[in-house]
Amino acid sequence: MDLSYSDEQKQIKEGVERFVREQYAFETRRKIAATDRGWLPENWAKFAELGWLGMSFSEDDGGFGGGMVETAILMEAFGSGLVLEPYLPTVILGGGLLASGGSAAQKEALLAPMIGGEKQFAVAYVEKQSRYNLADVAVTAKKNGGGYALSGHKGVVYNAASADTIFVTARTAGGQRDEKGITVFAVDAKAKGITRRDYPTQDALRASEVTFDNVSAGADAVVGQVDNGLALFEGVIDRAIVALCAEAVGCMDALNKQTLEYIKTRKQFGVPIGKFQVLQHRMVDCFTNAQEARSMTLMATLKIDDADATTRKKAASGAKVQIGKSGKFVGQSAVQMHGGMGVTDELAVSHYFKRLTMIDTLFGSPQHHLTRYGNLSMAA
Amino acid sequence: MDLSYSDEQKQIKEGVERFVREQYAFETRRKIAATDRGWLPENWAKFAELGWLGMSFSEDDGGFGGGMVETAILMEAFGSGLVLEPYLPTVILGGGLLASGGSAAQKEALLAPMIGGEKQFAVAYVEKQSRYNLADVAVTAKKNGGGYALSGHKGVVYNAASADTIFVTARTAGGQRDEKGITVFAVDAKAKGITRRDYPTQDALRASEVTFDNVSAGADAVVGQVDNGLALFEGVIDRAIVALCAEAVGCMDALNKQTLEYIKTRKQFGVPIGKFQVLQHRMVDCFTNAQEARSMTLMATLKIDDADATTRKKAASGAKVQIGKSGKFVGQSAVQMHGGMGVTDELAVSHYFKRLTMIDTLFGSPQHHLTRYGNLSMAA
Amino acid sequence: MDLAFTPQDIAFRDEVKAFVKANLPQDIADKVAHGKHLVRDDHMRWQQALGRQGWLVYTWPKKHGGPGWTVTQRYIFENVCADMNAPGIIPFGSKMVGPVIYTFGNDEQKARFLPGIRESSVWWCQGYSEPGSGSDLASLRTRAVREGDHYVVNGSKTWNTMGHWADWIFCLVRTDASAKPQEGISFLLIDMKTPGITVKPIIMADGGHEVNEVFFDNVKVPVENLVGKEGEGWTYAKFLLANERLGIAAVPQSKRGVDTLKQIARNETADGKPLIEDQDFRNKLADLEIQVTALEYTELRALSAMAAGGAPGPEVSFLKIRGSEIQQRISELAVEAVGYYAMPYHPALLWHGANEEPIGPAYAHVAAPRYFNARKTTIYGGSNEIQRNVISKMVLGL
Amino acid sequence: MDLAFTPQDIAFRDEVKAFVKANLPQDIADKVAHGKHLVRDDHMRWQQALGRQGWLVYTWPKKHGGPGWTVTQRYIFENVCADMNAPGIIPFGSKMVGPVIYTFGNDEQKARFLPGIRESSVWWCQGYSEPGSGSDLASLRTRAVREGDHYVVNGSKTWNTMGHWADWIFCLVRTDASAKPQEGISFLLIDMKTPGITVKPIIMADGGHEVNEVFFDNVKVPVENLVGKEGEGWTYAKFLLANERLGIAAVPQSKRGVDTLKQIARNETADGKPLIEDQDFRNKLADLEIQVTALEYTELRALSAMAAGGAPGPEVSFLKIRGSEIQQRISELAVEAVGYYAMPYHPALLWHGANEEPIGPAYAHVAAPRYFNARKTTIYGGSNEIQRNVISKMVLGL
Repeated sequence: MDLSYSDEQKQIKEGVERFVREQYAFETRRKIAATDRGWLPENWAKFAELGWLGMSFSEDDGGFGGGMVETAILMEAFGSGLVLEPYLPTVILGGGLLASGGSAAQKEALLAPMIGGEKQFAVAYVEKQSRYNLADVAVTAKKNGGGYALSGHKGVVYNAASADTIFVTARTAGGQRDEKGITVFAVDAKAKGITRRDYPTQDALRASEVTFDNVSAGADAVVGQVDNGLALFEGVIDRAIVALCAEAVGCMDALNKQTLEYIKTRKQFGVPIGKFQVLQHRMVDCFTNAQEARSMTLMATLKIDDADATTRKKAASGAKVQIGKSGKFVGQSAVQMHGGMGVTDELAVSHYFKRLTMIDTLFGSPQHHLTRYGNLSMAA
Repeated sequence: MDLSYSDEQKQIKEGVERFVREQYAFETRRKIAATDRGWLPENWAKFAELGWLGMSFSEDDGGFGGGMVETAILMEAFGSGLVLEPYLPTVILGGGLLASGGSAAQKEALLAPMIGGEKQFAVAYVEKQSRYNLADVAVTAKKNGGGYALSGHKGVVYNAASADTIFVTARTAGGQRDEKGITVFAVDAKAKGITRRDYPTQDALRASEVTFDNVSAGADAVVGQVDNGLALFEGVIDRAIVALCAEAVGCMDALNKQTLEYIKTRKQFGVPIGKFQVLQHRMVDCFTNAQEARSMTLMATLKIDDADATTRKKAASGAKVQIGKSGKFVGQSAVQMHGGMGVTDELAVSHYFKRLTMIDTLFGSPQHHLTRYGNLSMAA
Repeated sequence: MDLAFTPQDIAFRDEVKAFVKANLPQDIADKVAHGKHLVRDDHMRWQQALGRQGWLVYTWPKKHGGPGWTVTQRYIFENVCADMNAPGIIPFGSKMVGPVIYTFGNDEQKARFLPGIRESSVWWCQGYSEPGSGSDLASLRTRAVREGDHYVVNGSKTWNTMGHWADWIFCLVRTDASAKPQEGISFLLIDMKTPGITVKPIIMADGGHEVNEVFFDNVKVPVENLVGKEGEGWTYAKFLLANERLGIAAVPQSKRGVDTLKQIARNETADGKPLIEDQDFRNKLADLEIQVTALEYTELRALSAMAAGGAPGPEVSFLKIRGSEIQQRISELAVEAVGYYAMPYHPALLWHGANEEPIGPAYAHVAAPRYFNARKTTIYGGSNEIQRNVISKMVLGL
Repeated sequence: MDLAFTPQDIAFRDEVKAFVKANLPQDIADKVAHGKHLVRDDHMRWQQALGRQGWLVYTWPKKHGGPGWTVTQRYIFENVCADMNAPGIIPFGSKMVGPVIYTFGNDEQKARFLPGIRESSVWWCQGYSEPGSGSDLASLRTRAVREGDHYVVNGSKTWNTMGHWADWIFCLVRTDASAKPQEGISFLLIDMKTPGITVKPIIMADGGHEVNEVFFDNVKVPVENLVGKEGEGWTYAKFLLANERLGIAAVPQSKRGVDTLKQIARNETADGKPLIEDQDFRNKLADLEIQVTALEYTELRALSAMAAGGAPGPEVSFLKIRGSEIQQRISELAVEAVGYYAMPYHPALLWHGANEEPIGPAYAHVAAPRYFNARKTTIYGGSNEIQRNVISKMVLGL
């Protein structure tokens, strides 16, 4: 049992923290968010150059053989600076699907150039009725000659406007919520029949509503096995949850740092408000919450590759529950302790709060994951 | 809309508060709890003499025509002094069953002498498996000539050892959790076939495990209608819940008073601990909780006789949820703010805490009533 | 003790319902029902309708042109208005400066200002907080220096709500720099058109513009605009804040909020069932509804005590605490209810009433902005920490 | 970074398991499993078995007779013992006074006292708190006056745990009344058989006797029983409290507590189904299990930092805060789980191990007493309010 970083990991940590420090000052981020894309190609090129895009992929897949620990190091730093570049949809989700389910040909055609920084991905799985049930899939993929025709609507697809390839969960068999009969497809984002409605999200990212109208996809577009895509997809989402938790830990630490600084300097009634015991104890609870979030994220980081599927799922859901609880407490407390300034667009605090709020929902609410954890843990 | 007490009600309030002040000093209560019975016949005689036993019964039934407002006044005062006399099982439960379901003969034989102070009651409805489901009744009452034979086990029957009559819910038809097929019987506590195991409870009251072995009950022992006893019984329990909430409000106010006094006088680090902002705010939240408990109890007191059954049930369950939440916060906070002394048997605070803890469970936990309230309130 | 309304109360409720039905423009009711933001004209149309009826200043005594309603009538009026999706009354005139003027102002001021407040022909705003003052109101630094028959005002105010729509502002200013913080403060009425006043928007976390900073650069204010005595503004300010705290529980709004949540939960699905049938979410709704009920009956108890002749004491502070916590909880559960569709940010629809198809259900895109915005409710009007300090000192004697 | 145990760790774990299996008397394991109270002899039998193995003082370095285990080995040892229902080690000797003696005591004291602690032939208790001192330890008033080769001790100590079973007590006493509160305090070792010592039981809310008041009436203590320097007792006290805080998280005990809760929830029924299938209760269990996991990994991070050479810093205070809150939550959920059968109070069974049939399920009658008793965990060892003050000052610099 060893919970310390290796020298290589320490170097990665220093590198990404330097990037955030130098390239992601809050006002810089505001400008990046206001660009058409909502993120900077120069930054993405740097990610590729520094090897961050291939960090967690095996050497065989053209990566650098890192794992979730390295991914968590990057994501935590991204969270601390509210980095806007689409690492999560492109590398963690799209790249993850290819790494765990892609054919040699798909890896060569899509994963390699993604690692090189030439390709962007989006993953379409949310539907208006589906909430957090990954098996609730109404989008259909009908056999069509040698291939398939996809039809239906997917919602809140992050990075769709910038994506070259969109990964879609579609129903090839079974009823709307059957676990069997779901297939993952990789379709060209420019394919005929795809229409998008793009919009910014509350936390300054970009997403789209994507409609598929008889979009044809060849048999070679299937990622993993036909009808058995759910396990693959759920596994990738569970890994993405751990990465997201690491991002949230970065957000919380940054927020606590800002709040602590604020209550040390902000004066009322002639003294810094940090002298008031009620705020002191609340600040202590903020730190405790962030520590617990970090501990659960560490646990999930180290267990997400466990041989036992139940252990992996429990790890992801347990961490998501903790991140939700801690993120809400830290975020709401930061705003409250900042007083009026905390509810303005001017300070960074409200932007961290908004990101933590969206993280709370992304990949399933804490309530959803508490139920999932409970069902996994209490089964006789 | 008028939320003020009438002059008569004010007099009742002063009377019962005087009784508690003069007869229920904490050390006196300790002595009363240590007696064989666990309560004082002299006190009971005084209850009768002061008209408290007949307070909430109609003049036709030999009472004084009061209602839930008067009952709440008494129960709140009893709560403030942790009064041990069995008012709840005898008057509220037993008397309540007779008032709303009893025949003229039963009222004459049982209710009248109870009001006179000559009869004590107990109500047996809890079973080992039933938890809070009043319809989960395994005790059977089999037709037996003109009457019935009762068999089975009832648990945690308050006041059974002192009772002259035990009211029992038994199954006369249907399956174990069917709402139909439950009948309420009034049986002589000394009847052949009844065996008891008596014990004190955590909060210094007395209860018993009661086993019925072919206990014969005549047809005239049926309270209300055969097979349709559940509605009658549930209605009485709902009224008892409101009375219990009033008792809890009395407990909370007494506890807050003691805690406030303690933190004003107890010194640490050279100052009264009530000067520490964290304790000040916690004390404020204790008072807020007690105020909310009082408000919900008032609401339930005024709605428990509403013409609409759903309104009545929601009122009782809503109040029970609030009392649970407030009682736990006030009780735990009182112990915490008293520090080490709060966890000793020596001070009254732990005894109030124990009573509030038992109240939390009695007639159904807050969780049980939250679910009940939700089902009543959210039905489309 | 009785919850039932008297026949007179019931007749009154019907009268109010009929009035709202006849006088509340449908387009405004729709905006309120869908949580859309109102523009100045929306507020004015409704408030002027109330003004013509003499109901806008419904908390005022008869002798100052109010209806002189009983506590029960006020309660009925507020609930009917909320139930029928009437906009909340902007408090700065009718609930804040109005009572100050008729309580502490002179006859000339009453004659000059009260009619415009009663009719809502004049829009008032508040000049209390200053950059850096926060909950420590008495630390204000805006100076008013007497020069002949004018005060010359210099300084700035912040968290000024809807000042960009206002005709007049009431301000706390320091007229004696040498006095102790709470002394030397005066209460001035200032025409927003006076030269030297500039209004700078503050953008909130939800992207909206509802508050401002107001800058005063040598603004000349006639001495007759001073309310009461010079140096006693703090007394009037506390009087005003006490009135503010009472309404701030916002019980009728929270009751409507819970109903809206139930509607959303009936529309949303989880695993193919309506969300309202989900045990966990149902528990949360039930718990919230019980919290609102507890608050309502707490307020009723306070009102009934007031009806019996008491004034709103410091205990009303906890109505503010719980009321604001509940408003936040409602907004939080709405975000939970709409799931992924809380994420799209739709400013055109949210702020500019653009005629676009919303992304996701119409109720979804407002959920997160309202949650972000509702964080202010535990901060403004004296943060909840301050409110707890007040109760601790004034009620508990700690 | 790796959670996996090394082959050596696994071999060690098997060795510990084998030892506990062979040396933990079954009757003791049963009592622990059913939450019954242990008598002095139960503790002694187990601790002396550990002592013979050299494991009782498992946190001690080799040179003082400890096993010199790694942080990982300690973790394994504690978890195996808890899993196998071994009683917790009474900390006063092995975890409190022992380290003080080998760190600050002289060679004579080490030779005289450490063997009895290692073998558990001597039962130690603690004389820290005093009536009225509470969390303000430095305000202690028990005096020790030097007279020739003795100190004469007068005063009283409270919250003295299991002193009625103890052979020796370590005390903080005031040897210089003129000095500042935290100075003039000394650390004395006192034989409980010394004339002038009386032990008075304090009955707890659950009816049990576990703590006492200890009175000192002209108790003569040889000067050689002074540890370290006169007047420096406060330094030793803080050293001791820091060690105390670390173990106080009680993670292995809480993990066992959650398992027990699950068993109860499988036994109990609600509407004919096992309680563990009740959505609401299952949520609460899941939430609790996640809290325990978060605490466990937080402690592992602290231990791994210590292994890398760090000492337990003030941040361990929050292990105490969360650990105690979790222990309380476990006891609270047990009460909720057993429903009505939390009500019967059964002292004969609870305290005197009477051979009676319990009322209701065997696990039920202990639930409420444990809940009442567990309230102490956020109070003793420095209340959680004090712990938060410490973190605020030492960690956050507020």
